[in-house]
Amino acid sequence: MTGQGPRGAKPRRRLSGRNIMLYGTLLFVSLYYLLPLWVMVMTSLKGMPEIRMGNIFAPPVEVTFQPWVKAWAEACTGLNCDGLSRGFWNSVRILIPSVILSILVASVNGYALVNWRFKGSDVFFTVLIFGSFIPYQIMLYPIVILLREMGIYGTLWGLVLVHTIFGMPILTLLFRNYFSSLPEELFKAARVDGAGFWAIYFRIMLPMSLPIFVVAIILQVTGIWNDFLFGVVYTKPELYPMTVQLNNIVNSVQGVKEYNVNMAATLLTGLVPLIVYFVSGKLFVRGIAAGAVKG
Amino acid sequence: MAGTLRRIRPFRNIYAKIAAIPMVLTTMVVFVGGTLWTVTYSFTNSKLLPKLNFVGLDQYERLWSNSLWLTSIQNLMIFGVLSLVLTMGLGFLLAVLMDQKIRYEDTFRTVMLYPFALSFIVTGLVWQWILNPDLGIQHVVRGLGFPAFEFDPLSNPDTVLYGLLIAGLWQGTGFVMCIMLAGLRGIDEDIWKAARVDGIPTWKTYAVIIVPMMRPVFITTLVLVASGIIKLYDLVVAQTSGGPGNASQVPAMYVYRYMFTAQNLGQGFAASTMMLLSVLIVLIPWAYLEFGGKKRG
Amino acid sequence: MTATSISVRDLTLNFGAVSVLKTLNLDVAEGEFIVLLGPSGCGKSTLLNCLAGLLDITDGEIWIKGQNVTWAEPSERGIGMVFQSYALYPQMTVRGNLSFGLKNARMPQAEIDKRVARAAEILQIGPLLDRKPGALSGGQRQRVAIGRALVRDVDVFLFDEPLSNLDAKLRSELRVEIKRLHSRLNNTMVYVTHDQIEALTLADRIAVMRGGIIQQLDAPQVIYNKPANLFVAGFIGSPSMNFLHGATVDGGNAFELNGVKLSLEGYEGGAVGARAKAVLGLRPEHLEIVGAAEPGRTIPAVVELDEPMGADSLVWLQAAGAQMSVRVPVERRLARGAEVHLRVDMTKASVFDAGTEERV
Amino acid sequence: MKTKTLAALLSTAIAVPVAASAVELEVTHWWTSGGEAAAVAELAKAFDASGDKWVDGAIAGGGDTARPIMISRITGGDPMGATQFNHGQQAMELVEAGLMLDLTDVAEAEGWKDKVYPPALLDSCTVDGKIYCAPVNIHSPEWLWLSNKVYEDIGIPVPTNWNEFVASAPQVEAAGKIPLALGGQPWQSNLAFGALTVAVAGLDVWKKVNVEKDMDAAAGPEMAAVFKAAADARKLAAKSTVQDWNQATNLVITDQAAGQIMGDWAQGEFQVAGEVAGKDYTCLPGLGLNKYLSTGGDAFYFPKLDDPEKEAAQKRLAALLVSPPVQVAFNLKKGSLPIRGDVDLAAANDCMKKGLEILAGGNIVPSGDQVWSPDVQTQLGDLQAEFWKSDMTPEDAQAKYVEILKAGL
Repeated sequence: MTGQGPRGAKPRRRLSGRNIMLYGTLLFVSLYYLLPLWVMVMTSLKGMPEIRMGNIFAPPVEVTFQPWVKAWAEACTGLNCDGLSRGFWNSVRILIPSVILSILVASVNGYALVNWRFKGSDVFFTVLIFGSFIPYQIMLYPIVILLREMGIYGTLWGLVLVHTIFGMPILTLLFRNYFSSLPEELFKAARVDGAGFWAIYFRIMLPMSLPIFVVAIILQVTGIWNDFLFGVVYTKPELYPMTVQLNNIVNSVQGVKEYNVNMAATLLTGLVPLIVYFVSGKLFVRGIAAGAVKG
Repeated sequence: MAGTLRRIRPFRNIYAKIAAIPMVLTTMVVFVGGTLWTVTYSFTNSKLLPKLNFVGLDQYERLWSNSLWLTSIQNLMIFGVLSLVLTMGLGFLLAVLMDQKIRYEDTFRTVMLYPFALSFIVTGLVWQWILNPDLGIQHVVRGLGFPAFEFDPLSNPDTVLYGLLIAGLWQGTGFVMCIMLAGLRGIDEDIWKAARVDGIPTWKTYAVIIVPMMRPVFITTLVLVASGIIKLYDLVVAQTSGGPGNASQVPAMYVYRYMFTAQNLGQGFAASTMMLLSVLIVLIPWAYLEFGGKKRG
Repeated sequence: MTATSISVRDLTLNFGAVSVLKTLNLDVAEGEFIVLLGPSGCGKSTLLNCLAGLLDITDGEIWIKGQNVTWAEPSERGIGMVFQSYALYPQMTVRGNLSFGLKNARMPQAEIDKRVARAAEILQIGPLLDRKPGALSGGQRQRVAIGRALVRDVDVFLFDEPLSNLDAKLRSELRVEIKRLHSRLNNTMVYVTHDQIEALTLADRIAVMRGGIIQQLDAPQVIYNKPANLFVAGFIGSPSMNFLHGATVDGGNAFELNGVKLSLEGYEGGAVGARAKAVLGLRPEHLEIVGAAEPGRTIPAVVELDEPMGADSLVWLQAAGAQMSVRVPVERRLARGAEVHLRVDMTKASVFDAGTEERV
Repeated sequence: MKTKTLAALLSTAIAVPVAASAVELEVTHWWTSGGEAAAVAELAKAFDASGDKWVDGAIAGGGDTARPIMISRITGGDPMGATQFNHGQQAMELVEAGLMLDLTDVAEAEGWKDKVYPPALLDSCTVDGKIYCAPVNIHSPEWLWLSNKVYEDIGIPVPTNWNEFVASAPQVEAAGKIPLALGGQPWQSNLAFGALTVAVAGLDVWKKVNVEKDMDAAAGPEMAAVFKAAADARKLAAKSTVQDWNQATNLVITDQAAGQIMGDWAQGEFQVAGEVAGKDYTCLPGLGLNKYLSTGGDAFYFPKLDDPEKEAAQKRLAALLVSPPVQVAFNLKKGSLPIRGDVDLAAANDCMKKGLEILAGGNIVPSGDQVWSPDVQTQLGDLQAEFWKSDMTPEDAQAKYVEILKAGL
């Protein structure tokens, strides 16, 4: 690989030794990444007898969608036999306000930290970063007390607040990095132009921040959609998100583990974040470039 | 006269101050308050419910004489170092490969990134399955005509951490790769030209010039990866439940078990406090470097 | 002098333990063009940001047009500001950029249109009004940035190194334009730069700054000819002033270095007094190369090399243990190693105390 | 059909008048495996039939997953209507903190004192003379479950006790089967150890160690024998790779493993799989050695709600849970024993009858849940987890065991 700068001229020959190495490695790595997905999809399309006999990597001999139907609409937890469908809309109801609020708060934080520094803002930021390292289990109890004192324990808004709080550290870090990469003089010019805190935020900063917002949305959609602990501890059954059903399907075995249903349930639960990734992958990288690169 | 002017100063930038309230409240009430609360109750003998019944350092003495806690810490250290080095190293290497003007970059990137969208519970489950000797890789390879083949990392206390690592890396490296790739793309092209003119080999350019230039990227990645490692819980629970035996126990599990299973909150809080302390030990030098040396204005 | 436009009183600014501006005082007359000049880190941009209200000061007061604006918002100070990086809002058109501030001030649309049209006419950016900044060249962008200050119709313009990002040709063009603008609008301008040509050409008065302190505040010619101290003397002028280290002798009537004695007769600073350590500052154009020694008026020197610069030529010599440069007509070529004498025009020289670095 | 008869029975059995409008009561529990879910369904059916509404809050993953949720909900001030808990010390603090509903009036009206058997069950619900929980079943973990078919295939008789089982293991292994199925989760090896303690060392030693807390006995030769037996079991279970208890049971059901040490709830799984006790499988209470059973079990606690209507419903549910028809229906499905001696279990199978006999004979071991704090139990569990999955010697394990008990005195 020596002598060939990665930004140099286009590779001369299609099948140079370097290219074989390069693409060979990438393909091998891709195999590692794709293997579990392959196993999940294939298994979810098999019947139980076939799973018991065969090889988990082999494609199904007889394709069946029954596991998907069962995972979505029929799998039981205790008395409720309506599968994941029960929690899907709850997850959506939790997701939307949590994503919006957490991103709004974190982006304003980042903006304030960069452009409106106040005494001790660095200290607050350091504490926030510290917060990102705190295992959620540790904070379970104090948060229960906090929510109880605020009188929103067990409500949707309580959960939204928890997601906002725990999303804040990493998101604030990203927004802070992003906003500090924007020219400071723009901000000054806007102040001379008489724009206040919010006017600058909405009129100047927001229109320039699409990539980092995409990153934030992806991170939050993934994190909040996949959350199990907060959803189950801070709400009650009528608000339980989809992951609670997933846990119940996967962890409550009726004699035999129904691997095909488990895999279908897993895929169904992961669908929303996966779609978000596939749709906005390119913007994600651009946003990461802006939000993480500048330190 | 200056006095009257000075007095209106707190009301300057009033909106900025209002906007900072959520952050200030979160940091002070939740992170600082919650931490102090936890530390306070770690000196009590609280069981199921927090009670202010102080017992001095008893919980800590017990904590450090508990072999499970020591095992947990050791496991986290081993897993953490390996995971940190490999995630960053492989992430960087993959990013370098992706930066070679390759075709189908989008496809490769999506393939590497998608596991990040899945929860640790799912990751743990799938890999538990693939690594299961009766179903997964071992089973298949034996079926291919290698009956002596053995690959069963999760059942052996000596290898279980590597089993966790396989799954952890699968989930995390793609994201790190993306950040690193972004960092590589942010490097001035002239640097490459200069290095080529100087006749520096590519690998050396990366090692000596590019990596040091990407310091902020590495720091951001470090924060993200390290915070994930310390919080490690879901993956272990889903993949091994801390087993076999206690071979894959981690501190967060210890905390959880003592708080809710053993109903010894005091012990759980003492363990929490030690975890928070270790975070502080890492974080304070970082904050000092980040804010202490830099002048504003 | 006319009425005071800007008055800075005992302004102090600290960042933590670091003192950036130290009890600074500055009065700017109405319609005056003040240039803040100094090396990077001298506090000139910081001072400008304080004037604009973009930085909160630690102590002191700022008055603009008779109002105490120490704690006023930037937009309430009656200022317009132009930045080095232009700072145009990328998502708005040129028209949007120009009218953003006016809209924030809730000005009626008709008035906004009128002002934008006037600014566009003055700066000749009419055809660009509906373009986005990304589609403009550097020079065009800076015109728009100036336009943004212009539409505000304010009495004070603040420029923060507005020409630094432009190439040499555009820079000199826009420099002239700014001067023309000043003579047309006749408002107060405070202009920050590290480029002494800009300072000397534009300014009514220059404030040379270092370490958060104004070293000298005077008309360009005074700054050039009678620098207040060694720093100003060295900073202004290209090539910079020759410094000879020696002592003043004969009760302050002569300067002596390495056995060479120069009479201080004609020195405009007046009585110098005897100083064991003093510095004699001589600009390259105030020296003349002569063939024969004139006692008390010349220094022996040896030619090292000459640098033709188009209109004239710079000759570098070794004289009395110091390196010196002399400006000569370009036709005059001197061979390397030639032994010559330098005649000093003492009326244009400066003498500094080596200890205090002040001009005496 | 069954529901109808149940409902009819209920309307006569319950003294509390049925409210005009249905009151919704959220019930949290971790009963999600096949047999368990079927048993819960009986409770819900009965409660719904009595005119109220059972809102099911099942959380899979066992007590460790569910308990934090319950505790958080209760301390967070938004509790459920009723929640499953194990007997004993687990809920004590919640009761002491005044967060639980006092059921004494229900207990008196229903005559629990005379009916609940063994009385120890009610004692562990009692704090300061007041009753705070409704016991629903008796669980005994000291059972060895054997697959008859495995032994038939090898051609040897089904073992009748633990020693025979160990002796038969080489032949089982030679036939390519796993001698002992054991799930990987720590609590299961802990349970196996508990069962071995009573079976191998006998009740007297057990009582000395766990009730009188005699540390010399804990370090004595009888307990050493128990640790030896555990080491045997460890060897026999080496090939078992499943995690959950019911997967292990499934190995026995599908004749891949010869036996499993598991509580009586395993019976529910055999039943769901359509197996018949005595014919398809054999159960040995007390591992066939010392036929004693523990009387731990599950109970329902009722957090205090500021709603008199709900409180009335809670009390109705409490009464219902203990009532004979529900006891029968529930325990038949669950495979556990009823908490009262006065019900007719004609429908009970072979294994349950064995259990009932032992209970009636008074061969009762108080459950570990009731004698040691959860803290000590967790540590013992951790020790067992390590012991069963490593090559720790029985001697070392015993030494650590004594150490943990001493610290918990």
